[in-house]
Order: sequence, then structure tokens, then C-alpha cells
Amino acid sequence: MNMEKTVEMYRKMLEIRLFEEKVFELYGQNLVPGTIHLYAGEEAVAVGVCSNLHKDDYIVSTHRGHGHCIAKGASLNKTMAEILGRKTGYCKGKGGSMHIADFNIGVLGATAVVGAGIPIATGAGLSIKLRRTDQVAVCFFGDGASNQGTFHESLNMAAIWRLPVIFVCENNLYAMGTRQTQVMLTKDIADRASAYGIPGVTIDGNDVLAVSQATEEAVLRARSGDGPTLIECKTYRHKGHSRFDPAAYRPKEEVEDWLRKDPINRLKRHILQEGIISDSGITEIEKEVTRSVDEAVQFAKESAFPTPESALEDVYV
Amino acid sequence: MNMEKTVEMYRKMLEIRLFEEKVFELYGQNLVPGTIHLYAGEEAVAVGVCSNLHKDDYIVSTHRGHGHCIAKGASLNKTMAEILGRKTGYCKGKGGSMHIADFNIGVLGATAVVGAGIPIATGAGLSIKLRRTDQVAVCFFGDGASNQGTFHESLNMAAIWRLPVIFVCENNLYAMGTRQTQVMLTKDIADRASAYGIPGVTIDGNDVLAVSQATEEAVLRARSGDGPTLIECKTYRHKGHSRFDPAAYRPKEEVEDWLRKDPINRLKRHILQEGIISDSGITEIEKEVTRSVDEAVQFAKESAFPTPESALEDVYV
Amino acid sequence: MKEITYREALREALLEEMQRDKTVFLLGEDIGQYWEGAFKVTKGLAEKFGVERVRDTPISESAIIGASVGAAITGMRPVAEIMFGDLMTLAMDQIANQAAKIRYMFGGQAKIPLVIRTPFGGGVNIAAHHSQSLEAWFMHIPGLYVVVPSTPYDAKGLLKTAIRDDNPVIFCEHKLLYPIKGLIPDEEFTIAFGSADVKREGTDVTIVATMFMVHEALKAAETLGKENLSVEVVDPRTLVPLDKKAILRSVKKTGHLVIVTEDCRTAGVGAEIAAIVAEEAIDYLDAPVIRVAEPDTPIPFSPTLEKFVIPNEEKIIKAIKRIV
Amino acid sequence: MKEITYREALREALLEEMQRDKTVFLLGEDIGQYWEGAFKVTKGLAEKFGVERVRDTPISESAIIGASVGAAITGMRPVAEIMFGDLMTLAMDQIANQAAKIRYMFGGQAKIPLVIRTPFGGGVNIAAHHSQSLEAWFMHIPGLYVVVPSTPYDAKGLLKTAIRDDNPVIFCEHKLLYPIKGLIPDEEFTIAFGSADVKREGTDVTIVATMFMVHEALKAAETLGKENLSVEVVDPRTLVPLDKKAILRSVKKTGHLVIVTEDCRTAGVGAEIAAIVAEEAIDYLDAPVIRVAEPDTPIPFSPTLEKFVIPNEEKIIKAIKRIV
Ligand SMILES: Cc1ncc(C[n+]2csc(CCOP(=O)(O)OP(=O)(O)O)c2C)c(N)n1
Ligand SMILES: Cc1ncc(C[n+]2csc(CCOP(=O)(O)OP(=O)(O)O)c2C)c(N)n1
Ligand SMILES: [Mg+2]
Ligand SMILES: [Mg+2]
Repeated sequence: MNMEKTVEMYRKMLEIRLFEEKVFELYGQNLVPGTIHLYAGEEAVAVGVCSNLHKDDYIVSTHRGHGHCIAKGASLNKTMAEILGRKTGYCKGKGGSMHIADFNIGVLGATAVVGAGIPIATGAGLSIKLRRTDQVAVCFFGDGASNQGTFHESLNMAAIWRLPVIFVCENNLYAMGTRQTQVMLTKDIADRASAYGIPGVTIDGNDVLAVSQATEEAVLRARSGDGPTLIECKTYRHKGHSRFDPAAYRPKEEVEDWLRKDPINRLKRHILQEGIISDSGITEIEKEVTRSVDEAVQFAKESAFPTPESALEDVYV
Repeated sequence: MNMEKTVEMYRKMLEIRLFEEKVFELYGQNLVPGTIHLYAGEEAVAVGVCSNLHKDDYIVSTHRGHGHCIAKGASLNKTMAEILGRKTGYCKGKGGSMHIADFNIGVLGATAVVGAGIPIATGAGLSIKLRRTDQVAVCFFGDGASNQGTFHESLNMAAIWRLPVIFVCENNLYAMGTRQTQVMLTKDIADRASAYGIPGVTIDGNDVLAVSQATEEAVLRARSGDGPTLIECKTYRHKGHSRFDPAAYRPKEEVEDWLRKDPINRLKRHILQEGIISDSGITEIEKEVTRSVDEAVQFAKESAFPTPESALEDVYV
Repeated sequence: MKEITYREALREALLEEMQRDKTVFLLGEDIGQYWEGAFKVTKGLAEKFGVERVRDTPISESAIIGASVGAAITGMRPVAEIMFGDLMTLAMDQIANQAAKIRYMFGGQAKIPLVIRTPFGGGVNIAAHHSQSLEAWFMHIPGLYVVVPSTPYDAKGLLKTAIRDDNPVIFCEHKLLYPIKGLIPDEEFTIAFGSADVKREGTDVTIVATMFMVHEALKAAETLGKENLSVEVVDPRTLVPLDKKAILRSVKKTGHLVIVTEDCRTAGVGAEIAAIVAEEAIDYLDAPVIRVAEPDTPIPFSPTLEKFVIPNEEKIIKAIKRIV
Repeated sequence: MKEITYREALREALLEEMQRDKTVFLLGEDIGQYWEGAFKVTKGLAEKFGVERVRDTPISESAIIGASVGAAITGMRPVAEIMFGDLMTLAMDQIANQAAKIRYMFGGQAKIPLVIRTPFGGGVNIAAHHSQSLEAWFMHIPGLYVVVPSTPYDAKGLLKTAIRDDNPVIFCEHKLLYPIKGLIPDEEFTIAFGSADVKREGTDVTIVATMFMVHEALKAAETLGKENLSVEVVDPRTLVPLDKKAILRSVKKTGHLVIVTEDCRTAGVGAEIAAIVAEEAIDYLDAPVIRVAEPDTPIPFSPTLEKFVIPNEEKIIKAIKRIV
């Protein structure tokens, strides 16, 4: 693994983590309308995946989407402004936390209907194939989403048409309060790939290097016209499902165990052990990231709310 | 295999075949409104499956449903009358060919939305489990239907709840003009069972003894609380998809090959070879079946059409 | 009498009906022991009745409703919860083609004692995928009943009736109503479908309003009352069957009709009510009918935007002033 | 001018647009080489343009529409076929929550140049799962256009416009219209959305009718003409956007309005049109508005039953005679 890339991944993961911590804090200050679904703990998935994508590659995101977008290169300022409902946000305040999109960098948007993004990413893959570019389309979705009919229809469709799509299942073991084992008998969701005749791999989703490696292979496969891959990343969300969820359904030991497996600390240890950069290099990154997150907060807070009448715009082209 | 049961299966298969031939004939005489989807060629599936069911077991049927219903014990008279749109039909003329039902013998009805019956049968299985009876629910559906989202959602649901449901995929190689191999990469649809952690078997659907055997095992499993089974029966429809389809998309040799594999001739040969009954016994059955099919035609033709105003009834209880 | 919330009223109805009839059971995503419903309507019920009868499902809306249909036609009385009304879209075949039509298609052989509970409505800044009001879709499908309670009393009485009814019922709740309090009798009661409730009597203008909008309409009526305008507020309580008589009676009395619903204006609930009046009471109208509804946009996220599109007291008053 | 069928008109539109713009492609079940569409609208197109651009899909309605959305927002112009309008129910989330809302939710970033073609309507005895008319559902969802051509000319001109438009369009066809013939120009033409067509001028009564009902309305007008009643037939051609002006202009002229649509009466297309008139032209009405529609039943199979529920010339005449 390229050292520069490793450091860049560290920076991105930290960016997501600190961003999410700020969102949590602002929520407490009543500055975030609606609800939030934090990505903290799962950073290695988005970052490991997106580190293999070009700017014009696509991703389709979910209700737990801040991390995906930031990993793909979204502006912290515009993301934060959107979450705070400001007119400078990515969607002019129309979308909010669950619907960040940036079409300029291939972020085709986050859908809050669980599983609904899977056929959309499939369609982006079809579009790539028809336009004969070498892009790929990545779809993020949860363990819960893999029980939706759209999962089945889309993976099959992508398989038969050999579309350049990478299906990334973020298996954080829970869908709200529902444990994965309660709602499916198969241990590994990646095993479902065989029903469609495509490769499926299960990896440690808290190991960004493993995620990146698996994605690299899937991207290569996709770009060479060999079709889709299902990558299941086992990971864990640090917080509850949404802002108000105390997540009492999770055993204390399980939570502690996973907190020990924190993907950012893990990468930091690796970086230091391998001497990729030094302690002071890490501190430098932390400072820079903290600064840019703080800037995003300031940008968002200082931004105006949209004018009420703008609610009537953007329904049709 | 019990000899009596074998003969009974022969009779039922013949009943379906001659019934379908009559429907085809009546269609030509403009006596059948709408469209029809004939079951001819696939009789071994319905009969092999239903020969293992009790009267109070359930089946859920499809647009190609005449055979399912007759195999489960439906009255030829009422089925034919329904197909001809008469008020003496099973549904008082409201349903027609694609919507036969007989709740008295567990025929929970045919849905014409491909794949829509799969969750309904699952719900019948849930009901059985909640009511703690030892019934089972069987769902018939096609190869085409297995690409619907409902297939995925329902098999998973039945699996996790260990419901007494038997999913019978009638793989007749085509969905309208679409070859199975065009729309899925896996050769055997039964392989999809592993995605749900349930057993899946692929059998020769033109061999009624094999179908019966596989069903017997699945029924046993279901009644003992061990959950669902997916049975894929490879078979072939003799005619086109619906009345007006010349089925030009099927290679001549393929059709001829399958006609040679006709399930009724095959069972007849077996019966004669094994000496289960004699030639004259066969002739006797043929006569009886012909008579009852003719009676059904007469009954239907002589029945009145429903009064127009009865269209307003049965919307609500 | 006792004072309880809409949420508690729903829960009481579920609890009482489950106690009364053991074929009643609940299913839905996260309605069970670990979450007790996204809006906590099923709180404590899994604990009380066990996980068999208060059943957590996978995220499979189509199979949830399909399985409910299958259970309903074979002797059970399922009450399914779809976590947000917007997600009914995922089960529309099972709702509109199967649940609604099975009885008819099969010539009256089946009964479908199925209730689908789901929360509609905006006002909590959760944007376009979690804020819609789609009641009109279900009104348009014969075979379904559509229930729209606005108070704890109505919620409890109508839910009990829904569970006892042998037809599929779309039972619409509203996110902003869950915490609203109201009085209900201590003894058991049910409310018949098709009986509107005049929530406030008046002689000058009729407001027909549903769900959360009933409360906004009552506020408007109160405010206008101070200006000596007497406003009647009619709450249909069920959209199918619809108590046309009650609506027409009120319109014939006041000669003025304002319809207030939270759904998108075009082809919404208000269109049907306006059409009925245009067909059956046109000669009694002293002014044009007015629909106050959402102005045909998806529901936006930001509070300034959402507030602009959802009807409220102020907009109702403005509408009424246009015609009196 | 040349005379062609509605089916051929649709096919010509598809063909011309595919020739004009290589980002246009078709997908759907059995639209390709082996079947050429359940109603043969795509006849010869797979042969001409290849299986990449005329793409047979698995039976996966939700993924068909979802994939179309994904293709549309990334530079392609998909035209999806859903084999029967009743099956739109299987893709309602993708249609109503994704296609319709993506542009808005994302603050105008996306364009969704997507057409969904599907046949509605009864009259061919294929019962409740293959005969519905669900246009009103789509009217109720902002972000969608809804197109309802009744003639070969309208079909061709509107489909070409639909394909060129950057918004998602629900393009409604009708099974009984496919073989109907009409004149169209030899040269290229398109028809702007939102422009109603007065299919017959008259002064005594306005009929607003859509799809196959336009033809029944014209027959009724013809018959009544012989009795010296002058009937105007207005065909909105697109329900969203709706040419309100044309409808109001006609109603103001005639003072009598009968709305004829094939969908279920309650909360159907007719409700919206009646409501508009109740809001904006009530003073011009000399009689109650009348809706002639399907009487809120699923569509039954048997010819005697189906004929009874679907509107036709006779029922239209009866309705008109009630108000003149
Ligand atoms: C179709 C659908 N059903 C239910 C919901 C409500 N809901 C929102 S997130 C969620 C859990 C999703 O779980 P998973 O897919 O594992 O993603 P995670 O939240 O764990 O990242 C549910 C049930 C929804 N938004 N959409
Ligand atoms: C959801 C849905 N999509 C499409 C159709 C149109 N259609 C009717 S039968 C059929 C083919 C079904 O194929 P299969 O499931 O293999 O059953 P078979 O006809 O071969 O018995 C199709 C596409 C439908 N009725 N329902
Ligand atoms: Mg999860
Ligand atoms: Mg088939």
C-alpha cells in the first residue's frame, strides 16, 4: 500500500470522525433539525472504498451517509451547512442529513428509503456501460437493506448485464434494534452473492487496508468488464442508530469490544509502527482536520436559512 | 410409491391435460373471454406436489393456475364455468382464468402479478404456525417470478421463522419469451436457497414420482417445524405462454425433445411396465376423465352469465 | 374519563384487542422488545404478549404486507406496522392488488381482516422520504377502508373497530399527533366507520379537516370566533367509508367550504371532497370551495422551508377570509 | 398526412428519438427481439438498434425503474416499459420517492430524463390485476409529469416531447387504443405538455375526457348532436401539467361539466378536475358537475360485469341528460 495513500486515508477517516462528533455536539445545541445517523466507527469502510475511486466514479449513499460523501471528497462546509438546513448547503436546505448529494464529484445522493439506492447504483452502472466510459458505481447499504427485494432484483440485474457496480454492504450487525442474526440465517451476507453468480467477499470492515484491497480488486474487475462484486464489511456504529437511540439492545461487552477495534486508532497504530509518518505528523493532521471541521461549523452557522419561497423551486427542471 | 396413489396421480394429470385441451378448443370457439395460460406439459409438478397434501393444506397459485387448482381437488365444473365467465364459476365470473380460488379445499387463489403469491403463502405459513395446526402452505411460481423482490423477502422471512412453507419453482425455462439463462447466471434456481439457509433441491419436474418424493420430504420437514424448502422442478409448457403466442423463440428441437419427455406418457409407461394397472385400466381412466371434462364443459356452457349489477357486490364484507 | 395521549390510546386499543381475541397479532420492523416501535406505539406489548404475537420483521415491507394478507385469509387478524407512510410505496402491489382485490376477484370467498398502521405527515424536519401524506392513494382503491383519527378518543375507538373489521384497513396515524392528549372513557368503546365528527359547531363557514389539520382548523376557528365568525369544523374520521351526509349537511348550513388536508393539493383528499360538493351541493355554495393543502412539492428539510409548505392556522384563516 | 395506428405512432416516436439521440434507450420485460413488447409497441426496434439499446429485463419492476433512475441521473435518457399499469404498484417507491423527489431533495442538482410507458385500462376481460387505471396516483406526486394521449397524433407528439423532457414522465397508454387509427403529419412534430385539445367544439355542455373515454365522449357528442345538443369535448392530453385554462374556458362557455374517466371514481382524475372547477368557476356553472367513472370496484373478469362498470357512450349520454 502506497504510503501517501495510507496517510490520506487516515486524514479522511479522522475528518469523518471529527465531523460526526461536531454534528453530535451541534445536535445537542439544537442546531440540527430533524434526526441524524452518525457514521462514527464505520469510517474504514467509506474511506477504504473511496480511496480506490476516481472523481468521476459514482457512489450512492444512505441515511447514514455523511461518511460516504466526505470520503468521496464532499466539501465539509456544504455538508455541514446542509445538515444545519442552510441555503449554502449541498441541497439548499431541501435535503438535510439524510440526503446529501454532490453530482460534481459523483455523489449521486443519499436515499433514506432503506435499499432504494441499490437499483439506482445498478442503473448508474448500466449508464456507464452504455456510454462506454471506464467509470464504476459503488452502492453503500446496510445489513438491514440486504433483506429488501431491491437487493435481490438489483444484484441479479447487475450480474446478468456484467455492470461495473460494487455493492458494499456495511454490516454493522444491527438495523435499528434488530440484530442481523434475528433476520437472516446466513452468517455472512456476502454468501448471497452466489445466488447471482457473482463474487462475494466478507472482510473486516474496521481494517481500512483490507477494505481498500478488496475494493481495488472489485474496481479492477468492474473496469475490465467482468461485472459486479458484493463486498461485505463487518463493522460497528459507535453510537445508537439515530440521535435519540441509547442502543440499550447492545450488550456492553460487545460495544466495548468494538470500541477497542476502532478503525482510526488501528490505522494510527499501523502508521506509527510502520513509521509511515511520525507522532508529530499525526498531530499535525489532527490539527488540520480539527481546523477544517471547525471552519465547516462556522461556515454553516453563519449561513442564512433558505428563503421560505424557495421551497417552491426545483420540483421540475 | 403406493400403487393407488400412482394411479390417482395419473388420473389427475390426465384430468388437467384434457381440461386444458378443452379450454384451448373453447378459446378457439370464442367462448373464453380474455386470455389463457395453459398448464399442459407441466402436470407432473402440480400433481406430484398436491398428492402429498391434505385437504386443509394450502396452495397459492399463479396466472398458469388451472393445473394447480385441479390437482388440489378443485371442481372441474366450477373451474370451467369461471374460465367461461359464468356465475356458477368459483368466483361468480369475477376472477376468470387467472384467478381461480377455492377456499374450502385450501386453494387460496391465483394471483396474476408474477411473484405476488410468494409472500401470501409465507403468511399462510405464519398463520399455521401461530394457530399451531399441522398444515403446510405451498407456493407455486415460475422461473421468471424468482427474480422478483418478493421471492427474496419471502424466502428469507419463511426461513428465519421456520415456517411450514414449500416453495415450488416451476422452471419451464421461459418467462414469456425470455429464456431463464438470459436473466440469471445460476443454472439452478434451487441454488438460491442457500442465501436463506434453507434446503433447495432441483428435480426433474416431468417425473411425477420424483416431484412427489421431493415434496414428501419437504412436507415432512415443514410439519415437523423445521421450516421451508425450495423445490425447483424443471419442466416445459407444451404451448406458447398465452393463447396467442406461437412461441417462435423456442428452438424446434428443444420443443420436440420436451414433447418426448411428456410427463403423462412417461407415467403411463411406468404404470404399464410395473403392471400397476393394465392397458384396459388406463383406457377406463381415460374414458372417465374425458367424461368429467365434457361434463364440465356442458355445465359451464349451460350456466348463465352473472347479472351485470352483481359487479357491485363483494368489494367489502 | 381519563386523559391519555394519542400514542397511549393506540396502544390501549392494540392491547385490549389482543387480550380479547388471540388471533390478533402484530408484525413490523422493530415493533418488538428491543425498540417497541419507531414511535413507541407498541411499548411493552412484546413483553406482555411474547415475540410470537409481537413480531419483529426483516426490512421487507412487501413481504410484511404479503404475509399479513396470507395470515388474514387463513384465520388470523394481523395488524401490520409500516414504520413510515412513505414506505407504503414498497408494498403497493400487496396493498392495492392483493389485499384490496382478493375478496372481489375470488367472488367473495375471502375475508381479509388486516390492519396496516402507518404514520404520515410532516412537521419534524425529516425531509421528503419521511414526511408524506398519501391517504388519497388508498381512497382510490376500492376494497380498502381508510381511517384518519385526529384525537386520542378517535384513535382508540377507530383502531378497535379496524381490528374487528373483516376488510383491509389502512390506519393512518400522524407523527405530530402521538404526544397530543385527550379524554377517553374508562369503559370500552368503539367508533363506527363512516361517521364524521363535528369537532366544533358553527354557522358561517365549514372546514373539513383531517388528522393534524383538525387541530390547526380548531385553532383557526377559535381565532375567527373572536372576530365574530362562526366556523364549523367537520372531521370525517374515516375517508372510506366517507360520511358524505355530514359534510353536505354542514355545507348546506354554512354555504362556505374550506378543506384542509396536509397532503399534496393535486389529486389529494381535498379534491374528492370538493368534487362531492360540486356534484351534490353546488346550489348551496355562496362562494368557491377552497382547498388548503401542501402546494405540490416534496416535503423539504429545512424548518423555514417545511413551515412554508405545510398548512397551518394562519393559512387557514387567510383562506377563509378570501371567501367570507 | 398519413394514417397510422396509435401503436405505430408510439413506435415511430421511439424510433425517431432513438435515431436522433443515442442516449435514448429502452428497457422492459420482453420488449426485445423475442417478444417485441406485450402490445408490440417495440416491434422491430431490437433488430434495428440492438439488444443493448432495446434491453430485455428480468421480471423485476422495482429494479427496472430504479435502474432507469440511475441511468437518467448519469447522462442517459431511458424509456422504461412496465408491461401493465397495474404493475406500477411494484415500483412505487422508485417512482414516487426516488424519480419524483431526487431533483428536489438534492436542491436541483439532478435531471431525471426518464419516461415510464405503461398501458392502463380495461375492456379486454383480463380482470382485476390487468385492467386498472391509476393515473390519479401519479398526479398526486409532485415531480412527475403525467401524459394521457388518446389519438395516434397525440401519442406520437407527446411521446417525443416526453423523451426530450428532463423530468420523469409517466406516459399512460391504453390497451384499447393501440389499434385505433388516426392521421399524423409526414414531417416531424412534437406536442407541448400542458396544452389541452378541444376534440370537438360545442356550446351546451363540456365533457372533459381522457384516454379511451375521449372516443366514447365523441360518440356521445355525435349522438346528442342529432338531438340538437351541442357538446364540447376537451381532452387535457397531459394531467400534469394540466391545462386548467382550457377546461375553465370551456366550462365558462357551456355552464355544464361532465368529466369522463375510466379510473375508479373516488379520488380519481375526475375529482381533481371537479375540484378545480369548484374553486375557480363555480359561478359559471348552471348545474352540478358530474363524474362518469368506474363505480369503485376492482375490474371484474366476465364480459357482462366488466361492461357494466366501465363507462361508455350510453352512460355519458345518461349523465348529460341529468343536467341539461
Ligand atoms: C424501506 C425502509 N424501511 C424502514 C426504514 C426505517 N429505517 C431507517 S434506517 C433503518 C435500519 C437500516 O439498517 P441497515 O440497513 O443495517 O443500516 P444501518 O442503519 O445499520 O446503517 C430502518 C429500519 C426505512 N427508512 N426504509
Ligand atoms: C409482476 C409482473 N410482471 C410482469 C407480468 C406479465 N407476465 C405475466 S406472466 C409473465 C411470465 C412469467 O414467467 P414465469 O414466472 O416463469 O411463469 P410461467 O409463465 O413460465 O409459468 C409475465 C412477464 C406480470 N403479470 N406480473
Ligand atoms: Mg446495519
Ligand atoms: Mg416460466
